[in-house]
Amino acid sequence: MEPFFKKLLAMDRRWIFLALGLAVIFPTFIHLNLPGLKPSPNVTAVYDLIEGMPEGSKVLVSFDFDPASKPELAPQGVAVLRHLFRKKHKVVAMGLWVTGVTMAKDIVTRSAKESNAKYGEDYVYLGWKPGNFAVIENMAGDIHGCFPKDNDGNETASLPLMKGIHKLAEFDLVVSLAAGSPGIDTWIAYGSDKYHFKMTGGTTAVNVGSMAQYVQAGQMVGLIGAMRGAAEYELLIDKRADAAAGMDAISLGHYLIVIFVLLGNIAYFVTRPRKGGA
Amino acid sequence: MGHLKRTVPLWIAFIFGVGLIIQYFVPHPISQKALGMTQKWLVIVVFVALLLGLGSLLQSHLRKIKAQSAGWGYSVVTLSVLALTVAAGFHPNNDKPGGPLLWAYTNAYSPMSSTMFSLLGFFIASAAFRAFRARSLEATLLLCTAVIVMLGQVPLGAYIPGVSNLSAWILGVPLTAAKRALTFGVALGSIATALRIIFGIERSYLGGSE
Amino acid sequence: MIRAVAIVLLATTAAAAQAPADFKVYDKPGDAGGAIIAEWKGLPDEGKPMAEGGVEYVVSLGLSKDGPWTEIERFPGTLHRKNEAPDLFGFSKSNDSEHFIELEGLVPPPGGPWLGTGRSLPTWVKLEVKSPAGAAVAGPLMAEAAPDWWSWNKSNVLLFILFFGGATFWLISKARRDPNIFVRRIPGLDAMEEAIGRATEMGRPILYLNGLNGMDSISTIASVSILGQVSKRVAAYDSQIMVPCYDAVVLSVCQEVMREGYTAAGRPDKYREQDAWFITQEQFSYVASVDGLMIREKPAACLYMGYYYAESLLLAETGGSTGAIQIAGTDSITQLPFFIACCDYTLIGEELYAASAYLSREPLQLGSLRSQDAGKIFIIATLLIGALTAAAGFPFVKHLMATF
Amino acid sequence: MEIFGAWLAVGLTLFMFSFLYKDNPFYKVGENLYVGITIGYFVIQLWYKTWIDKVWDVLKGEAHDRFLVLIPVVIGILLLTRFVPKISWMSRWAFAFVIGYGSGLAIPATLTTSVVIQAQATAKPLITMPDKSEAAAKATEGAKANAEKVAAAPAPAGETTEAKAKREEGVRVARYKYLNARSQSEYSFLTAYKDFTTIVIFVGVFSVLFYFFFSIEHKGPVRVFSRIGILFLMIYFGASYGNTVMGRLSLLYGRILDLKDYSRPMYGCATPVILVLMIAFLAFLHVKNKGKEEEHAA
Repeated sequence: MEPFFKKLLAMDRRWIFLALGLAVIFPTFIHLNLPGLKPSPNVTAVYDLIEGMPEGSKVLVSFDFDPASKPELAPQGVAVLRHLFRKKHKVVAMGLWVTGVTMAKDIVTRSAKESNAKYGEDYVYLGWKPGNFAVIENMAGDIHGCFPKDNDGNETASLPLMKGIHKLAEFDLVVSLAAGSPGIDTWIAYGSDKYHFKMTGGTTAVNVGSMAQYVQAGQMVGLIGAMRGAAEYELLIDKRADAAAGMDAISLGHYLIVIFVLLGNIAYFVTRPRKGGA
Repeated sequence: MGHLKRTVPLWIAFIFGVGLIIQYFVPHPISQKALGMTQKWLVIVVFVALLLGLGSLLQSHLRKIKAQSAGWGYSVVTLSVLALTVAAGFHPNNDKPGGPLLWAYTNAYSPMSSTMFSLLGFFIASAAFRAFRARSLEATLLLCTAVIVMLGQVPLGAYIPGVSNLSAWILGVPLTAAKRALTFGVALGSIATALRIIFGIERSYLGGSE
Repeated sequence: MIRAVAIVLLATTAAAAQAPADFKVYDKPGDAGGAIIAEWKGLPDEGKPMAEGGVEYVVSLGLSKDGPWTEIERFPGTLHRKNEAPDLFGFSKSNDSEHFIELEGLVPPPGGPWLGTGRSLPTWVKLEVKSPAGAAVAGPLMAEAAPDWWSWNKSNVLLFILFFGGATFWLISKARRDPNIFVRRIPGLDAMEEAIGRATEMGRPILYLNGLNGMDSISTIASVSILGQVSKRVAAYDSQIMVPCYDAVVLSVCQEVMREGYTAAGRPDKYREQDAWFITQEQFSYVASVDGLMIREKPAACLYMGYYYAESLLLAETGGSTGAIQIAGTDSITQLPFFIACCDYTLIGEELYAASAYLSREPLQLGSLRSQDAGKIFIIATLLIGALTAAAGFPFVKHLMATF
Repeated sequence: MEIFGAWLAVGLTLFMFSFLYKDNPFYKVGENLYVGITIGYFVIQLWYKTWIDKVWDVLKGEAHDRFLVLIPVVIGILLLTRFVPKISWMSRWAFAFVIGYGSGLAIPATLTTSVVIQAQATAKPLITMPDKSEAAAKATEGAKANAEKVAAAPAPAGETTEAKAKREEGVRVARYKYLNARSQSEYSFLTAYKDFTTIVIFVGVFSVLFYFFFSIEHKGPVRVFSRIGILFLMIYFGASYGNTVMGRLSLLYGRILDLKDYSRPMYGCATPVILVLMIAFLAFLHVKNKGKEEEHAA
C-alpha cells in the first residue's frame, strides 16, 4: 500500500481538478436525485399561491438579475414558469436589468416551448426599459404606453394577451426574481404597496436575509431562496431539473473534497517516518 | 523646496484626516455637504489617475511589442481589444439592448469573469487536499472543523447524527468569537496606522527626502 | 441644543380628563435640522385598554398658535415611549413612563416645506388626550427646527479616539526616551528576509501584491510601507522585484516607495520604474493576468500584503503550484482561511499593521505599535467590567457602548 | 449576432478553463483579451459616470459653487506630474490628500462598526440571573399552557403531508417558545446552554486578543491564553473554509450549466465543437513540443 499512498501524496493537482469536474458535470446529464431535500415553508408558500389561483390568471414575471446570478435564479425562473404554464396561467415576462435581457428571453422561450405555450396568447416577453422604478410607475398607469413594442418589435397592442391587460393592477400576481436592486424591493415599494397586487419572488443566497423581511411583514407571499430553493420548487412541481441536479452536483463536490482530505490524511499517516521505528 | 516636498504633504494629510474625524461628529448640513463633495472629489481624482494607469499600461505593452519579446503578439491583443471596447463605448447605442458595449459585456466580459470566479471551485478542492493534514493539534482542529462544516452544508449531512447541529454550533459560537477578536485587532491596527499617518509618523508613502 | 419654549401651558378645556404633565416641544438635538421633538409624562392609567380608562394621544401641528391644526398621529398610551430612543433620552428608568414623538419631514396640506431639511418655520404642536372620561389638551407650544453643530450622543466614540490618540502620543514619546522596546517575534516577517535571500540565490524575482483596495484604504497604506522595507532588502541583496498594480494611485505610490527603498540601501542605480506597473482595475482580469505571470516568471517568493477578496485563493493556490515561498498578510478576515491553507506564512489581521513597524525597527513606529496593545487592554478591561456589572444588574457599560 | 455571441462566450469560457490544464496559447489570448476589455470598460464607465456626470455637467450647470469641482481635477493633474521627473514630487500632494482622507474617514467608522458595536455584543453577563418577577413567571406559565394546547390539538381528518408538516412545525415553535420563556424565569437547561455559549465567546475573544499582544512576551499565563487563542483561530479558519465550498461549487456548476446550454443545436453546438478543436490543438502542440524536446535531447 505504501507506494500507492506515496504517489497519492505527490499527486498532480490536475487529477483533483479532473475528479471534481466530473463530479460536477455528471449529475447534469444523469439525475441522481440524492435524498435529503425538503421543501421549506417559504418555497411551499410560493407554490401554494400559484397552485391556488384560478386557471388563466394573469401573472407578471420580472427577471431582475444578470448572468452572474444565473446559476441561482435561472432554475427558479424555469421552475416557476413551468408551474405557471402547467396551471394554464397567462404569463407576461420582462426585466429591470438591461444585462439580463437576452438571458431572460432564452429562459422564457425555452420554458414556453416545452409547455406548448403560444406566443402572444399564453405568454409575452416585453423585454427591458430604462428607468428602474420609473418603469414600474409607468406600467401602473399604462403598460402599452410604457412598452409600445415587445422585445421582438411586435406592437404590444396587437398581441391578443396584451389586449386584456392595460395596467399593472390588473395582474393577479407579480413574481420578481431578483439578484439585488432594482428587484423585489422596488416592485414592493413602487408597485404592490401602492397598487395592491399580490407579490412573490425569489432571490440569491446573499440576499435571502434582507428579502425575508418582506415576507415577515406580509408585503410578499413566500420567497424562493437560491439554488436550494429552486431545487425545492422543482420537488414540489415534481419535475427535477437544473437546480436538483445542481444540488446533487454540489453535494458530490463536497463528498469528493472530504474523501480527498481523508485519503490525504491516511496517506500522510501511513507514509510518515515513524519515531524510533526499526 | 524641502518644505513643498515634505512638509506640505504632511499638512495636507493632517488637515484632511482631522477634518474628517471632526466631520463625523457634526450633523450640520454644511458638514454633510462637505463630506458628500469631498467623496466626489476622491472619485474624480481616481478618474484622472486612470490616465496614469493607461500610461503605464501602454508603456509596458508597447515596450514588449517594440522589442518583439516573447509573447508580444498577446500585447497586440490587449491593446486592440482595449481600443475596440472604448470605440464601442462611444457608440451612441452603447448600453442599450443590441448595443455593442452591452454585447461585449454579455458575451465576453461576463462569461470570462464568472469562469475565473468558478475556477475557485477547483482550487478550493486542491488547496484542501494539500493543506488539511493532521500534522499538529492546530492542524487537526482546522481539518476537523472544515470537514464537519462541509458535511453540515449538504442535504445528506442531515442523515449523519449530530453533524448539522455541531456544524451550526461551530458557525454560531467559536466562529463568532474568533471573528470578533479578529475584528477588534484589525480595527485597532487600522486606527493606529491611520493615526500614525495623520500625525506624520508613518510617512513612507512620501518616498525619499530629496 | 434646546431653543425651545419650555414653559408648560396647561390648557384645561375638558375638565374630566387629566392633561399630561411636562409637555415640551423643542428642536431635535444633534441633527441636520428639519425635526422637532415633543415630549410629555405619561398618565397613570394609559396602559389600560380604552374601555377600561386607558388613553389615546393625538398630536397635531399648526403654523400659528390658533391653528388651523393638522392631525399627525393618533396612538394609544402604550406607544412612543422615551425608552425607544436612547439616542435622544439615554437609558434613564423614568423613560419607561414618558412619551415623545419625533416630527420630521412633514408637509402641511396646502403644500410648502414645513419641517424640511435645515432650518424651517416656527411650528406649533398641540397634544390632545382622549379617554372615556373626556378630553384634555396640552399646548400648543412652539419650536423651530434648526441644524446643530455637534452630535453629543456620539461622545463615546470621541472619548475612545482621544484615549487612543493620547495613548499613542504618550507611548511614542516614551519610545523616544527609551528606544529599547520588546516586540514578540512574528515568524512571517522573519521569513521575509529568508525569502528574499532565497530569490537572490535562485536568480528568480519576487512578486509583491498590494491587494485590491485603493490608496485610501488603510490596508493598502500598510502594504505600501511594507513594500518600502522589502524593496530596501531587495536592493541590498541585489534581487529583483515585480509589483503588478491594481490601482493607478497605488502604482505611483509604490514607485515612489521603491525608489526610496533602493536609495536607502545605497543602490539607486538598480531601481527600475517598470518593475511596478498597472494591469487593470477589475478583480478577475487582474487575477488572470497575475496568475499567468506567476506561471511564466516562476517567482521565488510571492508576497501578498493588503486587502483581498474572493481572488485570494486563485492567487495563492497558483503561486503555491509554482513552488514559490508564499507569505501573505491581510486584514480581510473572510479571506484569511485561504491564505492560511496555501501560504507558508500568514500575517493574521492586526499583524499586517504591525509589519511595517516590525521591519523598520524605528522606535517611533514601535512605540505606536504598543498603542495597539493598549487598545486591546482597554477592550479586554471594558468587556470584563461590562460582563461583571451586567451580571450584577447594572448595564451601564453596555449603555456606554451604544452607538447612534 | 446571437449565435456569434454564444460562440464567443463559450470559446472564452473554455479558454479560461484551459488554465487548469496548464498555461497555453488559448489562456494567454483569453487573459489578454480580458484585460483589454476590462480596461476599456473601465475607461468608458469613468468617462460617463465620473467625467461627464460629476465634472462636465456640473461645470456646464448653474450652481454657484460649480467651480469647486476643479479642485479634484487639479489634484488629479498633480498626480500626472509623475510623467515629468523634475516636478514629479508634486504628485505627493495628491497622495497626501488620498491617504489623509482615507485615514480620517476610517477612524470613526472603524471604531463604531468594529469596536463599539462588537464590544457591546460581547459584554453580556456570563451567568444569567433568572428574572424572578411575577410577570416573567406569568409569561412562562402562559407559554407552557399554549405549548400544551398546541401539542394536544388532534390532527384533522384527511390531513395532507404538507399540512401535517406545518402543524408539527407549530408544535415545535410553541415548545421552543415555552422553553425560552422558562430559561428567563428560572435557571433551566436552556439557560445553562445560553450561558455556556456566552462564556465560550468570551473566552474566545479574550484568548485571540492575547495572541495578538505584540509588546508582551508570550510566556506563563499569556502563553496559555494565546495558545487557546490559536485554537479558536484554527476553528475559525476551518469552519469558514468549509462554509465557503458551497458557494464556490455553485458558481462552478453555473458555468457548467451555461456550457451545457450552449451545446444545443440552436447555438450550433458551440461547446462540443470548440472543446474538440481546442483539445486537438493542445494535443498537436504537446506532440510538437515533445518532438522538439527529443531533438534537444538527441
